[in-house]
Amino acid sequence: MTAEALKTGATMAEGGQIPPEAARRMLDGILRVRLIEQRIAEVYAKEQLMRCPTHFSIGQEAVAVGVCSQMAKDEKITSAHRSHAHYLAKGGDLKAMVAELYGKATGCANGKGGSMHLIDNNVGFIGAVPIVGATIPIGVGCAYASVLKKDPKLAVIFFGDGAAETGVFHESLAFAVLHKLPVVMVCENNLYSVLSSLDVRQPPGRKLLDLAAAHGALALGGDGNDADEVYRLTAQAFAHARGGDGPVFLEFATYRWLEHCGPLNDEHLGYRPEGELDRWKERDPLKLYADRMVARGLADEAWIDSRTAAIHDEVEAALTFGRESPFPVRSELDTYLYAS
Amino acid sequence: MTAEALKTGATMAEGGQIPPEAARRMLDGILRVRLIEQRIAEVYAKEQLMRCPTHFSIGQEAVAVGVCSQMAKDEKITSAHRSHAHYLAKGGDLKAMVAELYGKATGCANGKGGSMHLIDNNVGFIGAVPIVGATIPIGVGCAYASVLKKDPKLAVIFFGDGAAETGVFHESLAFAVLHKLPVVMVCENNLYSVLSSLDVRQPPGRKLLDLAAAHGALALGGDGNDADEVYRLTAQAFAHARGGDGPVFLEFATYRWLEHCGPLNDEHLGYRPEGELDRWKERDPLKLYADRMVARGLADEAWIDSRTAAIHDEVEAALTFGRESPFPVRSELDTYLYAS
Amino acid sequence: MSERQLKFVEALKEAQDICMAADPAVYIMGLGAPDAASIFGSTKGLAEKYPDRVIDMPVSEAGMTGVALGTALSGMRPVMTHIRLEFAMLAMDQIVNHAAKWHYMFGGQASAPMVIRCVVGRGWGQGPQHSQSLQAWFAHVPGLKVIMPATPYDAKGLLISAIEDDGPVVCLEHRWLYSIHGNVPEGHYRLPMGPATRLREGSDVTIAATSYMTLEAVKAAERLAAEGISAEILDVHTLNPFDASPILESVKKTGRLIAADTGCRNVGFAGEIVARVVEGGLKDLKEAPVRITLPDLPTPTTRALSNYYYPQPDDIVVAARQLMGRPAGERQKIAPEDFLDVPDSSFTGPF
Amino acid sequence: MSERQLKFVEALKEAQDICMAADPAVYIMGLGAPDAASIFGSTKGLAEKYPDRVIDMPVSEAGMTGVALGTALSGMRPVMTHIRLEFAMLAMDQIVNHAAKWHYMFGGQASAPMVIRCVVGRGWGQGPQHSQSLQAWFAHVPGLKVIMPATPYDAKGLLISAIEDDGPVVCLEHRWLYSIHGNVPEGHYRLPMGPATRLREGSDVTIAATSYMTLEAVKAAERLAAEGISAEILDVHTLNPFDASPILESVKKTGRLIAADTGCRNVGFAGEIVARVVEGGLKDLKEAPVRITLPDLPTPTTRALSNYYYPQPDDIVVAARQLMGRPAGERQKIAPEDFLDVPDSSFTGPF
Ligand SMILES: Cc1ncc(C[n+]2csc(CCOP(=O)(O)OP(=O)(O)O)c2C)c(N)n1
Ligand SMILES: Cc1ncc(C[n+]2csc(CCOP(=O)(O)OP(=O)(O)O)c2C)c(N)n1
Ligand SMILES: [Mg+2]
Ligand SMILES: [Mg+2]
Repeated sequence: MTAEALKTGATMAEGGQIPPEAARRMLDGILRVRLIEQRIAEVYAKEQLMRCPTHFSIGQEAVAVGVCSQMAKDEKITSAHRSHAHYLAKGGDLKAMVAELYGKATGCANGKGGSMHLIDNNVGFIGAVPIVGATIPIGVGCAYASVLKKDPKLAVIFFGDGAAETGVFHESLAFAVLHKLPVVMVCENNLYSVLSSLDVRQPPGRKLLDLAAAHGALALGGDGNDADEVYRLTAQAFAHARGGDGPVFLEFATYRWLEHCGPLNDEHLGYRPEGELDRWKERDPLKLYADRMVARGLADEAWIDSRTAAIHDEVEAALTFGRESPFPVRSELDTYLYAS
Repeated sequence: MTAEALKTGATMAEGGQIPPEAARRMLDGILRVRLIEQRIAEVYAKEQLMRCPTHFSIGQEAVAVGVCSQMAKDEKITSAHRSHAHYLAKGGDLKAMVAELYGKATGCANGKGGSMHLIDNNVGFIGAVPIVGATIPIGVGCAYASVLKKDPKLAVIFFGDGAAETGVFHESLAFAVLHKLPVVMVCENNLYSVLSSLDVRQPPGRKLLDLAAAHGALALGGDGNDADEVYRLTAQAFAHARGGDGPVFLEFATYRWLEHCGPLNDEHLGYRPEGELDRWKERDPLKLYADRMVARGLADEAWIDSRTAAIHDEVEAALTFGRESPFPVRSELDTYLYAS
Repeated sequence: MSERQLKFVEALKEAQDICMAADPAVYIMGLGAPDAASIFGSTKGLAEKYPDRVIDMPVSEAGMTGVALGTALSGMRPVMTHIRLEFAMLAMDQIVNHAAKWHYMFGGQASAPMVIRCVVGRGWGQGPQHSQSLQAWFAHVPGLKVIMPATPYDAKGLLISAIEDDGPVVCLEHRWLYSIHGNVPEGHYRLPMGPATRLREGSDVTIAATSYMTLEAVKAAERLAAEGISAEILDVHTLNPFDASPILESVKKTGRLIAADTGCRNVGFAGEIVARVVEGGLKDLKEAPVRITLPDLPTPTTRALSNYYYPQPDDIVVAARQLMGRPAGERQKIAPEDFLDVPDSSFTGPF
Repeated sequence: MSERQLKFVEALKEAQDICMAADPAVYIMGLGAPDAASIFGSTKGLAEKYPDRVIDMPVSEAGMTGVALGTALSGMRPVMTHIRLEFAMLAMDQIVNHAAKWHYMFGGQASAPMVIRCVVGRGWGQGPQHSQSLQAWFAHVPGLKVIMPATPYDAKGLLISAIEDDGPVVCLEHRWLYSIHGNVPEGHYRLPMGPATRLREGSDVTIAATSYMTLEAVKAAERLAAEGISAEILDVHTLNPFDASPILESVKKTGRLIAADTGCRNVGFAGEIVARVVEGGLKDLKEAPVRITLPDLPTPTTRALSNYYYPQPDDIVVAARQLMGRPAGERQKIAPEDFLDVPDSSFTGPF
């Protein structure tokens, strides 16, 4: 799956320049997610105190940022096991996320969830869970509720190429088309489901874009490592969905750099073809975008350095917050079994 | 969903004449299924002794017959809740079916199954169950087993338009395409799932044929009330699947005459638009085909009368067999819990 | 309290009607929910009254349950309805992995007010895939509430409680209860999801029963009374959370327990009743408790076998006699051809 | 019998290897089954040895279980493997409505020889959706056999029995057993799916346990022995069909029962153990049986809570003391930050 292959699948929004303000926000967002995740991965591996299965998004940040940077706070998103980038890009509270990884009472789920169960209602991040595909219908339900309430609001669902193999993906998309729901499904096709490559899971040459289009959705695909392309396609998708024209399926080609679950590299496992990781690293979404921004004169080294420093401080503060926060006390074991 | 609408969806096999022998076998088959079902419906309603939920196929016989008449005994089929026509067309034992409806020990499932659980291993009818969609993957597994054994054999799966809404339909079709399995999925689109019309279940204008094609299957659709059309499309499908070119999705437009479940008419329920049933009855697959055969000089009234009489005798004998067969004895309650 | 008589199915419908009238967030989704058959009449007229809130759906139980959950997380109160429990089996991931745990696993940040109604089928050859009574499963899942009303009064009161509850509730409705009549007050009332209700007072033997087995227990108790055995009946209408205290209290008095459940035996709900009573009241027990359940077999379709598959009031009577140290006595004869596959004579095929 | 020591996970692998070598109909299907991680090593090397018979699949558990069932009906013997039990939840329809009932509902005309392996997760923050131990569900379904090996010897012997069985078998494997060592003979042998095995003889209290709780029981029994309390341990490795006779026999001797299960409490398997013992041996019981189970809560992710969620050997010790009429004694202190979220120190994140 290359970005080129995707382009042939559907209309490509070739576009003009992204407005400077938006572009700068994107670069900042990508940089921030990258630095946060890198630092967390480091700490995770070293301390062994963030004791929960953790799936990093390093290498895939442009999708999260390109999509979420165009959303209002009260527009909602769902995600799955690999949700840090979506959570952060949507504006989720960093301290609460880090504390959640440390299993602390101040965590976004009070420690009961961990990395695979992030939530931040304040910014419309309504939840992520690690059962592949599960949040697709839940996200559609979110949009459906808005329609039932006669106040249609966009909902965005993030998931991977593996999730596109689930029955509920099809059931949900068909329902969204049937009811013309304001849903945008964002599929990050990173070529793998755990260690399994696409060829043992999906028919060769069969395009997810064609499938989605056959369901009756608007289907758009492009290069997920090019933030501008993500931005443009997303803009088109949002205009469609917000305008009441029904759901959109967005597929972005991208690539995961670290192991499927955990903070380390995994080239020794041998499931990635020789050189593949390097080739994708050459298309680092951060570097690509930073270079472009510099070329456009919208950013320079000094700006990047100052943002880097600021983000560094932010992460360290969040890590300190997480470390120093109290654990939930034993009596919290049975709180929140039932809502009332 | 009209037959015309389907045609536009995919290649239509326009064809020459069906060979006389095959054509006569089809007319005979359609006549036989029709007469058997009509008689069973009558008896079911009157006696109230076939005490199990029973879904009649009256009006849809041409699909079952057109497809099954081209299958070898050791090529297998699965079906669902509405399976009488498939069972009979595949050569399933009539006496065993009638006895099953009566709940007798001589039934094809020893009375434990009833109308919704038919089986006849001798003719490759490996089972029907009433959980919508369930036998789609099971049928695919049947084909997959043949491939694993390096002796690929065609498997055919019958299901309805409702079943095409299930997640497993998509999961199964994708897997069949991935492994290029010799599977033909036959969707009888009779416009309804119980009393629910297509418009509350499937997006308007969205074609199942396009969906199947997007999955990578060969997708063919046509008039399910025209036995010759069923025959020709099936021939094309079988050539493809048997030839190792992968799965085929066949969609036939057809119509159910009786109530969803049970032996009666149901126009009083009001879910069928005014005149719809009548229009479809004008396109009665039996009458259409009988007329055409007469026109082709391949059948005449005398032949039809004699077949009618013979089938009549066959059904009455089966009914007598069913009525006179013993019930399973109490100790059979716990046989066959475990296989050994 | 009014003495108005309603059918169980009418009570279910009225509960939904009242909740829908009171709260625009309540809506019904289910295959055929708005159609002429209206889930055996349990949603009858509601689609006409609330045209936007009784919603048909594709045959996509897994996805649609996820959609319903998504709406619940967004302020709606879906009532997802399955005309057979088996169809909910497709949606176990959404019900058990997600809906049941959402509130807990997100530290109380969100809640999932939704009701999942499942009809438990029986008779007229429903067979292996249209008759399973899997309350044991749902009751085993922390975070789900599980109700099984046995009377029209309870059907209405419990279903209102369920719809108004802020978490997921599974409501299992036995098909053979749909046409029974009972006193149902007008207007809004709740029966809290809580301890078992005493339906009959007695002193010799405690019968703790669920759903349709409660009705069978009533029939048995009448026969037992004629023999001089006084049975106390406790209807367990809420299986999760399960408060067994009224059963323990009753056994303190009677010293004898029959646990009668509509499900299978191994790791079934009757076993939980027994375990609770033994844990809390071993010394009260004069005799070993008796479970009346389905055998551990799939449901056979032919009535020649299902006649012997379903426990009868007679089984309760015999068990009670034996607990009292009396001879088991003659058993009622059941012939293979008997029409025990319908609850009453008004019931004809195909369902 | 050889004294060869193998890990539990190696025993699982060897069982599959032996069955695949013996019968070309046996094949493995599972997400990642042929990959480098090989389901925590339990399919290690098999893809290289049997390249056409260790098959990866799309994330389509429902469909793929149906496909596996279809192959089983056509003469194959699939071993469908889920790296977490929760993923099998997507396939409940195929497992329960179809595979479990196929042989029965078609009057014995066909059979479905298939094994469904599910790893039950625990620790390192597996949390609410990666740690459920739902043996109660499977054991409640007629037609399914259910095994939970607790030792390497049993893992191999039971899994061979399961693969060679002509019907569907669910094999639940606790993740924390994977690296324990034990005696495992070479070559082919079966441990029949049958009555509980006595792992330790004792006279004061019977501990009937499943899966990882059997290991905890062994630890508890050692501590109890030091206090002069003699515990007999019965490992329930086959939960369906469940033959409780060895437990009844043991309780006849000890008069005291602790039922320890890895699942939740309400309608869980521990309750079934209690119910069986009471039905068959009420008079033998000197004290009310005690259940040691998970509380009826979802699994919390943080170890600060999961430390208190999982029962410890200490809980068994305290229960035994109380059954013996002794004071409960001091409880072992558990601090929120303790690393009770790993079975041993070799275990590091992310899993
Ligand atoms: C229903 C289900 N099956 C299997 C798994 C195991 N699993 C965890 S993550 C994952 C990979 C999913 O791949 P994809 O959707 O492409 O996401 P990615 O990890 O590539 O971001 C799988 C199979 C699961 N969590 N849920
Ligand atoms: C999973 C599931 N959901 C719902 C049902 C109830 N049901 C029985 S038959 C049927 C209609 C299915 O429609 P279709 O597949 O078009 O078949 P038809 O009855 O038209 O032949 C439904 C929804 C079921 N049996 N299984
Ligand atoms: Mg992926
Ligand atoms: Mg239909």
